[in-house]
Amino acid sequence: MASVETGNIRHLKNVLEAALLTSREPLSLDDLLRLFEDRMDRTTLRMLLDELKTDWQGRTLELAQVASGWRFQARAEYWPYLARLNPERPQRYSRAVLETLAIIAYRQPVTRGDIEEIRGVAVNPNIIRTLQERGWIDVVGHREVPGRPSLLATTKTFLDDLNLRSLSELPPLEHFPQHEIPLDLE
Amino acid sequence: MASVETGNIRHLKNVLEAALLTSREPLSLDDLLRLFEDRMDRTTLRMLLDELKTDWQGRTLELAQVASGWRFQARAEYWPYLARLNPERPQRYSRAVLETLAIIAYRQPVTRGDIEEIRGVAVNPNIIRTLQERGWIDVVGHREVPGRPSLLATTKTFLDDLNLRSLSELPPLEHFPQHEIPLDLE
Amino acid sequence: MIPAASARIHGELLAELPQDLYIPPDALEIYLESFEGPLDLLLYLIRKHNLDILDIPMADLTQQYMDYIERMGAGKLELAADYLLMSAMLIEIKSRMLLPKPAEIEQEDDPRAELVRRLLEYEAIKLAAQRLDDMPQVGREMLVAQAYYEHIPQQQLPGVAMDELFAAWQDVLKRASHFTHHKVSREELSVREHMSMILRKLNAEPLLEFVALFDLKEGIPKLVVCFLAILELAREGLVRLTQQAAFTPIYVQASDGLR
Repeated sequence: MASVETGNIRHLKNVLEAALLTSREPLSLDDLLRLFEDRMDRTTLRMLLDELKTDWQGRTLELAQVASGWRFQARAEYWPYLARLNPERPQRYSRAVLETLAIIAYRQPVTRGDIEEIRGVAVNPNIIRTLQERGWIDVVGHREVPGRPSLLATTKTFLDDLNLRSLSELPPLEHFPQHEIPLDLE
Repeated sequence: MASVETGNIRHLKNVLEAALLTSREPLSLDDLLRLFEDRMDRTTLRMLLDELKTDWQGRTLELAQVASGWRFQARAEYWPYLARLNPERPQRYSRAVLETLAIIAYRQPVTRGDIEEIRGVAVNPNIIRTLQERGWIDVVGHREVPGRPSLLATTKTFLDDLNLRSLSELPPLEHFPQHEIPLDLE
Repeated sequence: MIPAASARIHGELLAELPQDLYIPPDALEIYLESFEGPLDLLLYLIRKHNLDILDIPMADLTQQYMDYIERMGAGKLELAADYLLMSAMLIEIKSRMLLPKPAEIEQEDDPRAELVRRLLEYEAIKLAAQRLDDMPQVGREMLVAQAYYEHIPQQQLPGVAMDELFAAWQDVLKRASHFTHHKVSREELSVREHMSMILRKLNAEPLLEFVALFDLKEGIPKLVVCFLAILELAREGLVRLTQQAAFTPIYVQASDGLR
């Protein structure tokens, strides 16, 4: 294309902009050439893309060239805002973690050995670490047996996060009202 | 929000613009409020959206309001160019699918039996499935008659995809005068 | 005013379309596929050929439809059933019209009225369907902005609900049903909680006077729980209670602080 008039340049850039803003995938030069009925050479196209890139400088998006072509992408400074729109779905704890936590909550203070005895399987140290890092359990002492295993108990953070005032607000396993001594009546 | 400084307004509009230009789905006011850590009231948000809409006037995209929220979409004058990017045009729906959709859109909520009554033919379950998979219809309840047939209605996605804010924006059903059917009724 | 009712048929078929309800049997399948159903076919005949559908020799029509059934495989019967139903309806209308009419018959009772109502409703829907299809659709004509952004995952720690925890505990007990002593009651939970609290205090200060573990402001029930907790800790060997002589202070010491 020997010469493109100025008004025409604006139009061509607009077509490119509309295509790049509405495309899910990056668009290659070949894709972009297909937008125009009149033949356009690659040099002109590159020139237009460079101009478009400059036009968008300092704005919310930037025109970027990636492996498979060109795309508009949000500037890094907006990523934290955009992340709020699609928060990751909270993960869930595995059954092993939940059961370990339940045993510590209901039988505290307990050692890892106690937990293994009750669950009937070895306790992966990662499980204990996960719960400790979460701040839900901590070591409150050691049992004076060989190896001095740590005694684990739930923390105040655990109660806070589960919105409990005290452990006695956890549902008891079996309700025997006639045996229940009203010890915690305020 | 009592007063927003001018520099701040620019920033807030930029965050909105970045979110709306990168979101595949329309964003509701509630979605958009989540972008901001500081609380913002809906009136301010609407004001910002109106300003953003004005900022984009005469450009390649327009900020439009559809059933489930706000989105940027290419102006109609660019559609013919953009169509060239996807030479294999998306398949059009068969008359059976379109008529079923029209009945659900205009007569909702309806059961499959209602649709069969209007069309005078059995409804192939694939037709319903096609529309459900497209996200254009869903089951909104059951009619309390034997068999409890599902009541079908159109979704917000249907309105979004047709660029409508509400069902009332659908073209009105045209009723033909009765005397047009020559059955010697008079 | 009235848009021409279009049968939307491939051009080459148009010439062969029926002028009345008769369809040549070898072309039946094509016709069934060309029309959306008997209402569609009737509308076509009415709109395009100004056919008075009640003016058709019904005996011939019935004979033809019976022939179709015999010629058709079971697969297409379902399609033909709708047409048969329609012709049955036409026959019914016609037969009722042949009966002598009481003078005071109401308009609603006219057997044709229902058919006309259905034809008009179907025609309105047919036109609406066409218009829906003509509207610009996202992904077809209309494209929406979907620029790229780098998604920064915001780490959200898993939450645990109380009943989830309880369910896990029940699972544990179900599997270890031989641990019959693991029935937990409210007061036992309070005791166990106090056991942990006492051990925490002894962690900070390895030797505490017995009375220092009690907070008199907490009320008698809590004091009892605290006392039970100390006894249980001692029973499990987690603390040691010492007293030099009668009536001298009792001291509580974590067992692991005794090394």
